[in-house]
Amino acid sequence: MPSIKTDPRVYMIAGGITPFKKRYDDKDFRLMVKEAYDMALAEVPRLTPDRIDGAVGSYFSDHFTRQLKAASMVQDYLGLCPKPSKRIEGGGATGGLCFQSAWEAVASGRMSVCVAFGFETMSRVNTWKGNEFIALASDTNFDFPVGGFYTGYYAMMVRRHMHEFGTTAEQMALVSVKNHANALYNPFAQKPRRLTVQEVRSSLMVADPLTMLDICTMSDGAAVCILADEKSAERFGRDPIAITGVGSGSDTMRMADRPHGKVPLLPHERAADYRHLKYPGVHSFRGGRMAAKLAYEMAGITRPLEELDFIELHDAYTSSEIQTYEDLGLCKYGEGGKFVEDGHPFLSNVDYGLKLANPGTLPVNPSGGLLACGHPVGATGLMQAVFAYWQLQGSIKKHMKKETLQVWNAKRGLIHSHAGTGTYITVTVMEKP
Amino acid sequence: MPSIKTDPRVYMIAGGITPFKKRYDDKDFRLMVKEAYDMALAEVPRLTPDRIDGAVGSYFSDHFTRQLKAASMVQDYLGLCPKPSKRIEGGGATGGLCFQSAWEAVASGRMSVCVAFGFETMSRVNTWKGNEFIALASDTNFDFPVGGFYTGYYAMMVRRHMHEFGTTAEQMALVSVKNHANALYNPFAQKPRRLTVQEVRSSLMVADPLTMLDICTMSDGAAVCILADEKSAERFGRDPIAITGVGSGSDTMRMADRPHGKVPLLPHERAADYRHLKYPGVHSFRGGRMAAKLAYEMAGITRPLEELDFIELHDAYTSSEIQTYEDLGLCKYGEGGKFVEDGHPFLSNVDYGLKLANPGTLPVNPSGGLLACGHPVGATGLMQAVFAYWQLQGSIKKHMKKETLQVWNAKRGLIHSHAGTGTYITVTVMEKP
Amino acid sequence: MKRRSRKSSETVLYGLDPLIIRDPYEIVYRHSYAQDSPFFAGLTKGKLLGSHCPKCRVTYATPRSHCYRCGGATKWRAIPKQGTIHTYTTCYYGGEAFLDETPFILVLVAFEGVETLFLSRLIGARPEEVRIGMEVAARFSSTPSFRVTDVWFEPKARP
Amino acid sequence: MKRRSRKSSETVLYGLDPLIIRDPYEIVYRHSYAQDSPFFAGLTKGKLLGSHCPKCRVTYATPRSHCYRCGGATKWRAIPKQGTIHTYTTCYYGGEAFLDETPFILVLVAFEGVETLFLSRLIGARPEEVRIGMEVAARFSSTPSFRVTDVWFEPKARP
Ligand SMILES: [Zn+2]
Ligand SMILES: [Zn+2]
Repeated sequence: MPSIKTDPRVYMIAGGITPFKKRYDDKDFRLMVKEAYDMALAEVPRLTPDRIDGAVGSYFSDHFTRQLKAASMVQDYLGLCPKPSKRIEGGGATGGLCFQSAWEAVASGRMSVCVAFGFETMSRVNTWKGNEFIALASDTNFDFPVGGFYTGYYAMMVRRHMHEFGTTAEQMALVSVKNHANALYNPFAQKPRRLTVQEVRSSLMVADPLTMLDICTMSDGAAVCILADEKSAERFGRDPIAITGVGSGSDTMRMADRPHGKVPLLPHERAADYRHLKYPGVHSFRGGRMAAKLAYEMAGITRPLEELDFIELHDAYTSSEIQTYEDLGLCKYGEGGKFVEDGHPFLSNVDYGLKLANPGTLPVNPSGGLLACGHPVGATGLMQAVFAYWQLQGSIKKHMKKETLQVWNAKRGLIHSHAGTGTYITVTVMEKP
Repeated sequence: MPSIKTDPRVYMIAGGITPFKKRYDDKDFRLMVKEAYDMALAEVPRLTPDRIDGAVGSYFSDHFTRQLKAASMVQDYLGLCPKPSKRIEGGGATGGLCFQSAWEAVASGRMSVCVAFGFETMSRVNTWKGNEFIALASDTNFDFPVGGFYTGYYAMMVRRHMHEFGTTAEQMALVSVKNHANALYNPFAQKPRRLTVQEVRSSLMVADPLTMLDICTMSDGAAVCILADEKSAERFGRDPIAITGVGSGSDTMRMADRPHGKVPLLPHERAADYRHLKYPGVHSFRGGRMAAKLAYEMAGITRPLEELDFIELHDAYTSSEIQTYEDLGLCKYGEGGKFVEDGHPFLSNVDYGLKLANPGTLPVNPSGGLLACGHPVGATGLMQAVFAYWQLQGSIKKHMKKETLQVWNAKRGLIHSHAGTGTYITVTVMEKP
Repeated sequence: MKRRSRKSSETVLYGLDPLIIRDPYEIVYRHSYAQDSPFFAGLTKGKLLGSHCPKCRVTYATPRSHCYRCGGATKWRAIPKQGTIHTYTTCYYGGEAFLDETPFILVLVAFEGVETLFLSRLIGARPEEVRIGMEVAARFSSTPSFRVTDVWFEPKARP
Repeated sequence: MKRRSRKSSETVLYGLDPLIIRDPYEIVYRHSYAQDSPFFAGLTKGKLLGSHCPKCRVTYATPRSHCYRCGGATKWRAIPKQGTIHTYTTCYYGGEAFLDETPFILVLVAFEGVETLFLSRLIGARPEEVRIGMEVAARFSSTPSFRVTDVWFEPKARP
């Protein structure tokens, strides 16, 4: 690994998203991206098309898109030909990987201004076929035929987490209550909803212990981020946000193959904390820890809970949000359930109908996350970047009409994208310059 | 576009490939990549796994692979978890884009050592279904239903090239003769063969004027390149090769949408050369010209014909090799047919059974190219890098047993990867340091 | 608790060493033409609708609801039903879906006053008769399939 | 020169504005288990074959022909036919291919002396009976489908 290098700095200078919806019948993926792109361009009127050096696109699967090499149709539709372009894919982490690829394009000195675009159109098949596609992203010889279903895989993961650490289904439900309620103030969200723990637990059981309200939904949607080097950020950006840390990690395709070893420690942790923990097993995401470690090193973060002001993380399942608190070092491994129970990841100014001991220590998914915003795979990781960008600009009110979700005086945020059972995970740190 | 920056330099320090074959029934894509990876690692015994910072993988389509998120299974199989990883895709240019993504990972300072791996398993469906998959990478609303077939698209492109410039089918056949004959000396090639122009022209007509011998075949295969920064190249490499220029371009998905404008000029060209040429139309690859322009600028190349010692380019069709001579500025637009007829891209020491005026000016596809080596899409662009690496090391004899294909005193080579009708194209320049 | 589906017990074996099985996969899409719908609806009415950018004064033969020059929204505009062949080929092979239709002729058609081309099939001509510059006319299916193949071209009738 | 296939004229319409059509797609794979073939052949003989790395002295329950620790080739080694449940779930929904089999129980099984786990179905237990640590035994199909579902687990018979 090279010695940490944060120069030349890379900035996000604009972002755009479509609302995420169950279905856009009247717009194909090209047009969805175009709308997000135009929204982003409107933020940087001085950025004429000739100043854009190229693009990176992301979507999850040829199966959902019903079109191979679909990213080249978007490049075309945006009027970006003959500029450089490519597609990035990494399951559910596709959007996060795309964002980091745009970072690489700029940090490498190859581009001064790079567009990252992502989309997914999941409405062209029914929900259960969609679940089948997603399951085809598990080992098709050993995992898929057994009853391939990612919710089943995550259910097994959290079952073991509950066994190891005493995590409860009610703690998981709190994540659902939080994220759905946050989304009430986010006009881009697909499923805003006021819920109780009881409602989450008594909704349809999908794969024990995960109910329908523990799981994100499928969506159509698109998101765009424009990244630039320092000079171009100064020239074209109105309120650029610096990208100060990028990290990513991976893990074995089959959960069955996850090893049992030692926890890779963050600066504020000690080996003694985990003397008896076999890691990661199936209860934790080693790739998430790796991603956090690399991003924190680059950004110079040693006490994440204190040094971050908010987090947008990949809560495809309520359980994975809890597991991710631990991977990111917001609390020790095993304490994720208590972390949410104590109120830390809630917003302090939103009424959730709950009594919380310490609300707002470090808001997680103030936007509503995947659970309530939706999860059009290739767009999701970029959507997180757009929400983080607004938080750090202090422009939530401008974009969401209400300022309820604005984390006050937010200086540094983290975004986190995650693929099936943790096979690819990205962590990116963004800061007010 | 940023001012050109070639520091920190990125090096290729190892490469490996499987032979490309019609079918590997006894090896899945993971094992094919593993064999190429082990071949690469054997070249750099001092490079222990802990020194590898991450990987970038490439394959073309979920359809061929019968497995979504397949690159994460390779990451796993190579023992590279939990390191960073992602998949790159861009149709036929997938491998070239992957190589450039690994370059970005290193040039950005994010990784010191990055593995680029690529593969395709095209044998799990019949040839015509395979052609159908590839055609699904054209617009599925407007192009595919009409009789989607990429050979048909390229046939239309070269038909217009013939109309504009007088290019002949016999000139195209010369490309086939050259590349199949070169492959006689390359033990990794799938289809080495001594041919005559007459045999090429009289083989089965696929889409007029392209015969079966004008077209590359489908293949199973894998390739791996290991890239490193200067310090790691010095430390681990035995004979590293510098990557001095990367460029890429794109064009509209539908050929029907290609505009008519002016030729983007290379330094050695003048506007007057193309006073009456409507460009690119469907006869030329604007994305290829863009890629060349960017790569030449970074590498400081102003007279490509004189300053390059060999080229490995994407000859999926004999016609596209001729069109690519022009995109790369080896000759003027319209002179590609004459360029091959005069013998320039042939090797001077191979007997092709032809009388050639100027053989060996600038050997193109000394390896045999896609036409004779095969085209397992995600591996192809990386295979070109491996062949170029050997050429620049002067290690062709070591790897191919014979030294026939060694371009003597090769100091600088170019590799070129290309997606359907030129929708994505990459150009990379590699040099002896 | 059922053990496994009946389907899977009907596996067809292609080989034993290595073990090779027949493995079919099927998807049914509910495919929307979205913003391009008027074009396909137009075909059923014998219309060839292209896109026009009022700002750039450019007409696109194959529709695109945004202009690739200026990025603005385009308007629908009928393009001529007659044009000339810009380039062509005869396909003697093709993707599996089209193998039983070979040989067929593909043409890119150019239209007067229209910047871009249109990909279609040419019917009613033998391969050796086709020429660049040849005049052709659009024909429309009376039993539409709601595919782009609802239109094709034929050589323009000799006067 | 045929104009277009008959199939396309049978398009099913789901909507008019926008235009939405039924668009099916099918692929038949000739799928090879390649280097993992002995595992699937083993199932037909009532054997559960894992992989063993002699250098690292590690046994993998789910086969992998190369060791992820040292990168070396592994050898085939039978793993125990009895194990314990490492974790589990009951799926009440699933991917379309498995919807008609719900509810079903998924288990990750751990084996004595084996580093990694094995994903399978648990048959013969009610969801509320399943526990982490529960002893289970492998059962094999007498009419193999050459899929990983040729093996499943059942609660170990009480003595
Ligand atoms: Zn315009
Ligand atoms: Zn080992």
